[in-house]
Amino acid sequence: MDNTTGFSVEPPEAADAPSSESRRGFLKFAALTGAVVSMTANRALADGDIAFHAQDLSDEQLVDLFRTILKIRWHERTQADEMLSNPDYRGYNHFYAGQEAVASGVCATLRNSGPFDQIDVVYSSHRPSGHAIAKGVDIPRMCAENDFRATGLNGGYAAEMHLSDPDVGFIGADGMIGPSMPIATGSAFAFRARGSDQVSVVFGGDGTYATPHFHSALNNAKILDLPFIYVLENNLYHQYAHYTYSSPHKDIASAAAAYGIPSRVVDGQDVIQVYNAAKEAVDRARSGGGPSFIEAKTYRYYNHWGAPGAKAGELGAFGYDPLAITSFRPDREVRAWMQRDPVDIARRTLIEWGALDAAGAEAVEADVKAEIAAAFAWAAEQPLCTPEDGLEHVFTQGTVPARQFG
Amino acid sequence: MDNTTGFSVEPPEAADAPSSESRRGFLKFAALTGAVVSMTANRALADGDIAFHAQDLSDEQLVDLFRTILKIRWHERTQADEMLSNPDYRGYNHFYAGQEAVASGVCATLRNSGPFDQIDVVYSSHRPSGHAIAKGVDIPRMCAENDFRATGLNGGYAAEMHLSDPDVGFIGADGMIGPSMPIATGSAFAFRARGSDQVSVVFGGDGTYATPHFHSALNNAKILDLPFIYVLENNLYHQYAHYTYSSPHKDIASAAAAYGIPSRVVDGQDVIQVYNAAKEAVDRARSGGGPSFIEAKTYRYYNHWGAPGAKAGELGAFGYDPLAITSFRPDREVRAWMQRDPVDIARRTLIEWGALDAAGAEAVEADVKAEIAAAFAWAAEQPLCTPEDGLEHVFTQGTVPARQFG
Amino acid sequence: MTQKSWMYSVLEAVQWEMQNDPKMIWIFELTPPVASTPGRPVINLETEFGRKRVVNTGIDENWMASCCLGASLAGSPSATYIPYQGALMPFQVIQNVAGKLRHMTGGRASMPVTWIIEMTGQTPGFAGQHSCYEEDSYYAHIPGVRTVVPSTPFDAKGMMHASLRSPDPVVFLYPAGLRTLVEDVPDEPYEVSLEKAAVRMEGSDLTIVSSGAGMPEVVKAAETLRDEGMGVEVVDLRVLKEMDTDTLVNSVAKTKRLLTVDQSYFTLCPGAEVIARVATNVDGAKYKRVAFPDAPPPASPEMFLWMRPDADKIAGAARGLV
Amino acid sequence: MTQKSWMYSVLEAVQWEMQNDPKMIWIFELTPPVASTPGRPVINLETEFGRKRVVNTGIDENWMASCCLGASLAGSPSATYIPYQGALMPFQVIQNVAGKLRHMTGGRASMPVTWIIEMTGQTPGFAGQHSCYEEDSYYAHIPGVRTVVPSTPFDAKGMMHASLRSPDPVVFLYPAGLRTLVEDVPDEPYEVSLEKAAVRMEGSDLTIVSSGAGMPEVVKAAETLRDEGMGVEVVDLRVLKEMDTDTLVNSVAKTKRLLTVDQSYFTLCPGAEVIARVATNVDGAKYKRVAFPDAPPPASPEMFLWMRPDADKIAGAARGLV
Ligand SMILES: Cc1ncc(C[n+]2csc(CCOP(=O)(O)OP(=O)(O)O)c2C)c(N)n1
Ligand SMILES: Cc1ncc(C[n+]2csc(CCOP(=O)(O)OP(=O)(O)O)c2C)c(N)n1
Ligand SMILES: [Mg+2]
Ligand SMILES: [Mg+2]
Repeated sequence: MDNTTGFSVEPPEAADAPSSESRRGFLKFAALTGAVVSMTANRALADGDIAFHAQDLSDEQLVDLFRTILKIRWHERTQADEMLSNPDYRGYNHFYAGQEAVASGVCATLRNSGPFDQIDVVYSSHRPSGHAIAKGVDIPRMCAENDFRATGLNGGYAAEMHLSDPDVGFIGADGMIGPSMPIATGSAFAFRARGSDQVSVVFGGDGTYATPHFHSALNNAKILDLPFIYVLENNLYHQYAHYTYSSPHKDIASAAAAYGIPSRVVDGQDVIQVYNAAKEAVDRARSGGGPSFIEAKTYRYYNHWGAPGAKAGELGAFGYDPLAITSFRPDREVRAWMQRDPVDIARRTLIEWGALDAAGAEAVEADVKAEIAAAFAWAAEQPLCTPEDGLEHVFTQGTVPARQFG
Repeated sequence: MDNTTGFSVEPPEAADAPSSESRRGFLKFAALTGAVVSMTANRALADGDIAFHAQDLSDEQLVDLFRTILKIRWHERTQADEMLSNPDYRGYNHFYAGQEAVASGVCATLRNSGPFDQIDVVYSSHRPSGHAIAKGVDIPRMCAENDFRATGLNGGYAAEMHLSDPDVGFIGADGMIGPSMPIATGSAFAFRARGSDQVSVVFGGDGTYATPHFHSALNNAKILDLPFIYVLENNLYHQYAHYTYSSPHKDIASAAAAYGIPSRVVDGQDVIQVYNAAKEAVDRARSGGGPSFIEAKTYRYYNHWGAPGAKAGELGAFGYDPLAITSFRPDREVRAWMQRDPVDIARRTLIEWGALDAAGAEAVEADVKAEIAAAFAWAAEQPLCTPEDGLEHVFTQGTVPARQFG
Repeated sequence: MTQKSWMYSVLEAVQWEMQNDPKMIWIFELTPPVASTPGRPVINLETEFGRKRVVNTGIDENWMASCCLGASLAGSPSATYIPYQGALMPFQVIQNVAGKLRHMTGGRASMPVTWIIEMTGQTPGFAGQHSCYEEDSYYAHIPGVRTVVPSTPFDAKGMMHASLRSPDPVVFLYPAGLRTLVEDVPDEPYEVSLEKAAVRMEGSDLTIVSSGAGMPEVVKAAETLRDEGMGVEVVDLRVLKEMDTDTLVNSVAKTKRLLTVDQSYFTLCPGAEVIARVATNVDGAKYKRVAFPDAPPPASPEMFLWMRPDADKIAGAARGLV
Repeated sequence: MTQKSWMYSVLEAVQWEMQNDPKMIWIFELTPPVASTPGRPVINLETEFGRKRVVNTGIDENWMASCCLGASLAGSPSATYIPYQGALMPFQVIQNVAGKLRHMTGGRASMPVTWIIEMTGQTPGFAGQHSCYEEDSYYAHIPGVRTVVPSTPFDAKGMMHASLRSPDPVVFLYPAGLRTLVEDVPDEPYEVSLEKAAVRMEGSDLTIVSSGAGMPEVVKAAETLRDEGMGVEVVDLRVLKEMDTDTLVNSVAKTKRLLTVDQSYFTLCPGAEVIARVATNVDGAKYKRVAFPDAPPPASPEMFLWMRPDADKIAGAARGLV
């Protein structure tokens, strides 16, 4: 359709394409019991035309993928428990449970430590804690930040929706839908301008498709050949509307492909698929091949967000959402997706690949639980903020005057 | 690529597709002498798959198409002469010469008179005078407006870039690049909501492609099936940059097609081609078939804009533009396009179709010249504005206070 | 008369206008046009008027606002609810197109459009983008758009009727901090002027001027001060554009003391305009200005609550002035 | 020292910074980064630094501004020139992201970004969108962004050096009405503070405060008044955020008369803030405010020139005050 485009563009059927055989063994097809359609089965899929990068990972690296998924999951479950049971807990969260494989698979392909002028940068969304953990943010300090503590990652100024840690290239969360995408292309622009092989990645939901920023980011990334990767987590809903309310595309990736940007649809529940697509995109970006787009089909288990004082099944908690009037998530849909849990899929794959055995997996999980419990315990003991500090950090130096007293 | 799309999308080669034979006679192929590539020859083309609506027009209607083109052309030439020679003349203009067939062909398919709740609306750009004339705006009052006269179309408040006449459905010019497109979808939204068969048309340049508004307008028009027609006049340049600086698409129409919007590329120098594509789009919109996109490949002869006191060949006049540093229009390119003049093409087609003979064409031209000369003469005698009136029309009623005296 | 919230009152006005003008449309994004109150029917514009007239869209507030503008230009009264996260997304089109269009066309453009723009603010825990209160100043600098900020359910309903009937574009600011406020509001349609401030309390020692979400704490402070024996006059601006200078000047000409209170950032908050208008018209008065500091609100409740103007701080400032 | 225009001076500073920091980038749209002046080499950033660092883009000012923000967050100082037609397109990202990001991240975000934003104004014939002067107020209400509006080539160069070296985001307003101004400007790099107003003329009868495109006519009026024997003190704000209150208060504490002059619309023009700051700090002073009315500028030169503040109107207002 567009003869300026030399790229082979991912057709929407790609996620259903036959897998290549993996060196780690041919996996049995686990039939789906749920109502999930047009998703791949529960197996470590290599698309016919994505090189199967994950097969070359060491056992340690594969276990790390699994560990990251678990950290995100246990951080969420622990925080949800705090909200439901601890009257002193104040943090809120936009839960990521169900989507963990996306952040974990993508960030495992990035440079997450080293000097600031060499690490890759990640721009996150209003749903950042999974991305933050995967990018390597210090979890205890993140827990403290989410509970508004003075020693939190951002001194209690940020809370969940503005988490930021440039030291690990986590430029940060952004509560607005849209603006982060053009901003992320700006970091990519800087990398290209100064001849660096760094890569800029933005995570966004299906809700970002309709924003005007979608066009700006993709169009400029393509024209200027920027080392930019747009990871669109299509969890089917933007707040209270199904994505078909805002997009004429079945696969949003096809909108990106129209710009001539190599675009893939992957099963976001399968960390190996995500890893493979991300690795391909990162390799392309580093070598000057320009932008890529990855649409991960995924699902969140909980409501749009949760807050302290929540009661299960009520607004802001973990059941149906009474504000969801126009369109809401059917019970069967939630259950069907839960049957394809990213933790289970990763565990099973690793066991089948022999990277881990069942006991080993349990040990990792026990480790992670302990680490997360310790993080929350540390956070709960951190000092609260000093009121007057609110006048700091407006500019690099100095404080602004108090004005609230007249 | 997108299986939600049931439409057949115009391939970029369409403009080169073989023409269907016209009832009005098989036209000889007039070989091109210039360097214009990938454009159709000088003939009344019917695309293989656009119904050849124009062949069903009466001779009077065909002559009206020609007359509109001439009005625009003579308005411009007269205004340019005023700028170059009349020290009292104050109006400026973004010239449309070279592009006349686009406005003329499109507006001939619209309802341009009648009650406000039945006429079609047109949103124009910073280059509005051609669209205004084609939509039926009163030319003498437009001339007066362009010269800041109190009895001008908009009382001297508007001048060229904000010309507006709702009585003929010319909602108006807009000097900003981008905003008019979503606004135009809003009128279409209103038509659909109230069950009217009116149509909303926006004219924009190739420069509008890169704006974030492009995505907003097309995406929402498609999702909501709006009676909206986007006419993109691709004159190859947005101010001082070739359109390839801002678009990865050879045909911008392919960007629109990606939304599932029926999209066509037409030869913008040939009013018959433009008419056919517009008629198809209007028929579709009126019958509830949703939006359409038309990319007209065209060219402007003069500089981006012209102003009084101009000298030929200098900035703001009618030669090269010294501000055009990054990319400018090569002399050969300008000459090649001038060989495919929309006035000539229309005249020749009508003569070959027998709608007019050479003498008749001259008579029409003489009429038009006289009409335009009278319009400028009338305008030049209109009163100047009253300073204090600047405080009116901020709101529907009353005036705002003067503040400039303290 | 029924007890109604700000939002119920607004939707009641919208519902009446939509019932009486089949051309009218409503666009929304994440906040469905639904409200309920004891003793009155639930209002749900989407189910009542159907999806051709009431549409749930994607996350593109600039399109929402532009769509309504275009609908109004085509003769359809239109309204939209822009959630606070997108409060400035449509700024350019309102400022640069809607605000100028009537004037630029010499009076030809008619724009019966109302943008309900939510302002957050006053929510501890949500940093910056999710608890700022600042839109009042940005929108109030625009000529050609009526910018109002009703602080009571009664005003909200009456000003909504007036807005929807006006051929002028209206920015109708909704301070989300007022969402729990409830008062008796007539069930019938009525209009409240888009040009007048309201004197909420009369007194001769001191004038306090505020608006929107600032009002509840101002009224609380004023009651305390009155109990202490101070003659406090409280003015609720209600209308930011065109600001009602006469009411302000008349009050301060009497009290000779002016305290302005804003939840907006200090620099160029509405109170700055109030003081400037009064100072050029009244000689020898004394002035104080309470506002949020020129800093984004931090997430930490300790910092945020200290920075936010409240009744205690307002009363303190007033005592310092009189 | 060479005679230089505002824009030559700015590009000279940018050129020096780009030569000395290979990371720095520049984005433009229709205005190429080219300037010349007699006796000095032509500056052309695009040809000097190449298209990887200096890029000509499509019409998407929000992307231009966002791209520079993202580049700065990745450690590359960055600047862009936003033409006046797109002056408010990037408003939301500057207001809601850049302005809040340092604070929201507890000081972690560093943003060495400068947005040069052209303001039109003062051009008779171009209505509304093409001759408004209004951006000063919108941008100055934002916390966390330094908003400056240099009115002389000398200040423009020194403040550009300071802006590009600052880790704070800077909105650098360029009043296009100053484009013909020329003065002696050093060829070497130097900084002018981003925090200080400038006293342009000293006197003890009256303080006139203005900024940007207002300055030339204010200076003209002040010279006339001085010749008439009035002791006029002229303050050029230069910095709108953080506004230099001390200079203002000290001046009016002496003169007891304050006249503010703005080309911006009256309501919430910078002068409103100036008056409010002074009135809360100085007792018994007298005030006047000259500004463009709360109306978009009409195309007709007769209407427009009558509405625009100029030296005659300013002098008239001053005589009425003293
Ligand atoms: C500009 C803007 N408009 C509205 C919102 C309110 N909002 C917060 S999250 C959200 C939905 C986002 O959906 P999606 O991008 O799919 O991400 P998900 O929540 O599904 O992870 C909306 C509309 C916002 N944050 N920013
Ligand atoms: C938002 C915005 N940015 C910049 C401009 C300045 N400008 C005026 S016309 C123009 C070029 C428009 O190009 P195109 O859309 O191709 O129309 P053409 O002039 O070729 O008819 C530009 C950049 C503008 N009017 N609006
Ligand atoms: Mg989603
Ligand atoms: Mg063009």
